[in-house]
Amino acid sequence: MIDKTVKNVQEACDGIQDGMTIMLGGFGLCGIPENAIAELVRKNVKNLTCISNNAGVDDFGLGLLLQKKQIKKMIASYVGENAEFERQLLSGELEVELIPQGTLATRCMAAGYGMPAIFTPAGVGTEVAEGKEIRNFNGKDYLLEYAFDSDFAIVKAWKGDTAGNLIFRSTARNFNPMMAMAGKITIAEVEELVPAGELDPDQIHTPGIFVHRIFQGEKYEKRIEQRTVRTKN
Amino acid sequence: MIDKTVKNVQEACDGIQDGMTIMLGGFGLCGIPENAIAELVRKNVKNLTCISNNAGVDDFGLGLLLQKKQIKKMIASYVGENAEFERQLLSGELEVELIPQGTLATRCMAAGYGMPAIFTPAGVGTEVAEGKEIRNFNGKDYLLEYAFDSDFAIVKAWKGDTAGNLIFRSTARNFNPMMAMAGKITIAEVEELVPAGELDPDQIHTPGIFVHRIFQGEKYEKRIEQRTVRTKN
Amino acid sequence: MALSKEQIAMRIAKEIQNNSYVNLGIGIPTLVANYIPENINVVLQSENGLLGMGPFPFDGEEDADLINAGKQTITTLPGSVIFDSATSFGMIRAQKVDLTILGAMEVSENGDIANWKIPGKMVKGMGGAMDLVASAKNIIVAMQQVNKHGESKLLSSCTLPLTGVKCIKKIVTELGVYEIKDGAFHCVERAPGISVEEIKNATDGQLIISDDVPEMTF
Amino acid sequence: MALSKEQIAMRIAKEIQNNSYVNLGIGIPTLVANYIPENINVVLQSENGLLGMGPFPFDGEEDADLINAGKQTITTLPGSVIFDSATSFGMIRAQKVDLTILGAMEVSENGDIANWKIPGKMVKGMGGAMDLVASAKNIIVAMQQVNKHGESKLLSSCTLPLTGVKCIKKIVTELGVYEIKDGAFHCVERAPGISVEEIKNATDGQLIISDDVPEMTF
Repeated sequence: MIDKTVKNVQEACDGIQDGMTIMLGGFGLCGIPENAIAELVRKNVKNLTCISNNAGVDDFGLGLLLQKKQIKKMIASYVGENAEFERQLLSGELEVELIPQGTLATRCMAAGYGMPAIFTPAGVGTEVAEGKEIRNFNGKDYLLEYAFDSDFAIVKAWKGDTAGNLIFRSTARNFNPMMAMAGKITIAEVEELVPAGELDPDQIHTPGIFVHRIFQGEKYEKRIEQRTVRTKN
Repeated sequence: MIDKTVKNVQEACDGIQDGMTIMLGGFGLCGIPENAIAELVRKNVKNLTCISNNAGVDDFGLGLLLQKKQIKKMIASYVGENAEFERQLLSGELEVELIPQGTLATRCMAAGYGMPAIFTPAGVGTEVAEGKEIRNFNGKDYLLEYAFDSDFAIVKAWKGDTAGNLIFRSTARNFNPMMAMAGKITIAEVEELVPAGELDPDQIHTPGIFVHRIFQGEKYEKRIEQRTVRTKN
Repeated sequence: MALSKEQIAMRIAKEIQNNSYVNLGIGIPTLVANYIPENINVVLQSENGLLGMGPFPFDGEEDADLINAGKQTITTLPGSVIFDSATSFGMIRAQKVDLTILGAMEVSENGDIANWKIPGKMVKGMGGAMDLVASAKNIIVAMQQVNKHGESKLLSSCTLPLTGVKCIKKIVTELGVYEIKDGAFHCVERAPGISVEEIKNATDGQLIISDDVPEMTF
Repeated sequence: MALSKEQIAMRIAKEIQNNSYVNLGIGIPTLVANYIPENINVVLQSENGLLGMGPFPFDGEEDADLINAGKQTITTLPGSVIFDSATSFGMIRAQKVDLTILGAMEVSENGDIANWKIPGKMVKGMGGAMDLVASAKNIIVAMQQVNKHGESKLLSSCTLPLTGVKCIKKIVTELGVYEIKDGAFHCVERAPGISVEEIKNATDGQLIISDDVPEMTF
């Protein structure tokens, strides 16, 4: 097997530079690459274009990069819950491209599957369709949407092995598998890194061929955005 | 959960009629729905269009349907190893459409993902491209290929639960997950059917929403097409 | 009297078929889950990647890795399955989800819906709403029929940026139940105590209503 | 002397880079696996859905569920991973596989390849070959340079139905090693004891060869 391990988050993020386009896995604060985000803050790379479903909250997730004004453009489907984001957007410091969530997921998937474009009905007849090619199949209109082109994809998995194979846990899976497939260089951080051979080949979500660098994160805060509970009666 | 179990293979195959288009999972004889194929033979439905990567061997797999001349048209990527197939083809009794294996897989996937068509470079400049739309993206030509439209998809999994969730074993996975997603009605036969809740939600390959009928096969012969071994020294 | 949000949810719950897969949006739609009859088998889809959404966890048992599309901590049920977001929207596009229930700011008489953007206000994004409305076989909208300025939100055409076109088939508001067909809102039920006149006053688009439209029952 | 099939495989094995993912076709390419140096990390991809193909199983340990693209019983290795066929061809199309080695009936001087169909004969199908040649970053063809009638299979243009166009970069035959560029076969090595004259006679398409082309070493 090919050993994809790097010794730490610094080595994992080597080569990420100002002005690059980076995909980051996660849905809300669930399944986000916490350690790599912290390293991007430390490196202070600027003018990033970030492709991620959400933009974090003020003091966590991508919000940390926003605080330091490292993000030039955000490509996301939902960006609420973030006052600093709103301030930068309204002041014109930050550019935002909002795209439907399924389109976001599928444009990542297209990149990973070597498909230059896909067709989706999402957004037909809305401002999302402006300037886009529309095509009718079997009586229904679809938009032509292009595969994402990103310099790095940064994903977070639960377990990974030294060959780069990844397993996700629960809904922390979300966008991570597609982004892992889509990066020119894919960085995976995992809660537990095990030797190749410890994971069941049938139970791996992301084949290691898609992962270029893997490391075990130092710690995971796993902040909860909406703590909703019921009480035992 | 919605209970997808049917009591036997007869009930599972109910409604399959002459002239229908049926997808069948498997690669060679690996991961084929043995029990459903036997039932199709017993029902003696005719003039079927079968979408499957291969056409079985003379006395097993889809070869059993060929023996009884139940297949009108075969859509496959590789159809060797079958003398009766060759005879019917040369005599004009059987129609064959050969398509690249990745195109076959991806046209199934497109159907399952609600995408009417996909782009692939496979077959550009060859007779596979004849009559097809060619489109250039970033300097490379791609063919537009349409999602498959099938009446039934019949797949074989290792384990399944009553909610229709499926887990495949080893390379018997192959085309089964995409076909499971692609069928208007999807029939899954499994080696072991367990109650909903016994499978780990993180380790299911095919979500039950795609599966309409599930049953435990009576027996599995699992014939090996090319037995290759080495000897212990 | 106009329905409360809970009553709107309760009325919508009656629309849910046995053995169906349902996607519930944020807001009133989320409340619908509380009123699904016990004898009805419903599997809730959460578009971030879960089929078989269970209730909120017990206090202290929250799992940060297990949330719904509203980012709330939730639980799974026996038979639940997790998948990635591409598969999730794949099943939505392929119409495997039987019913989508979502909120709206405006709906037009031809079934257009606007629910994601108010020009001049901070835009949070469409999330999965555009994918859902573009593909769902059956969509029910849960909404207030009249805004806080007393203006109808059932319009001849939407004034806000659209989320989807010609996709809404049924609406349940605080005043009534409407089916959309042939370019009109067909009022099929009125809220208890609400008059035909009140409904007419609260509907801006083409309305079809008979004087003896039945009162809804719960 | 012309190379044996084993020697062709042996020579191709030298082309394999450390830490690479390789797809081996049926025939001579399959033999390449036997000659990969021990100090080289290579992961073999089998397009039916496996990365990390291991050797044949020991007698009695065959698993009908574990086969390669040639339908042979095989084994996995530590770090192996199984996936479905769509993912498999996804990684092929996305050029994650570094090298593809496959057989051919004909190759043309501009890199076209024909290896799936002989008109008038039973056609078995292209399997995954068209997908592989259309997408692979790097393709090496293993083939006999001359057919049984003594005719060259390195042609100015293919006579058989094509598998892919302008995709082949390197060919290893029983007579030599050829790089394809600028519309010609550039002979970069000759088999031990094979003369430049013999290579010229066995090449139909445009050939670039120097009189002192080196003999290959193993």
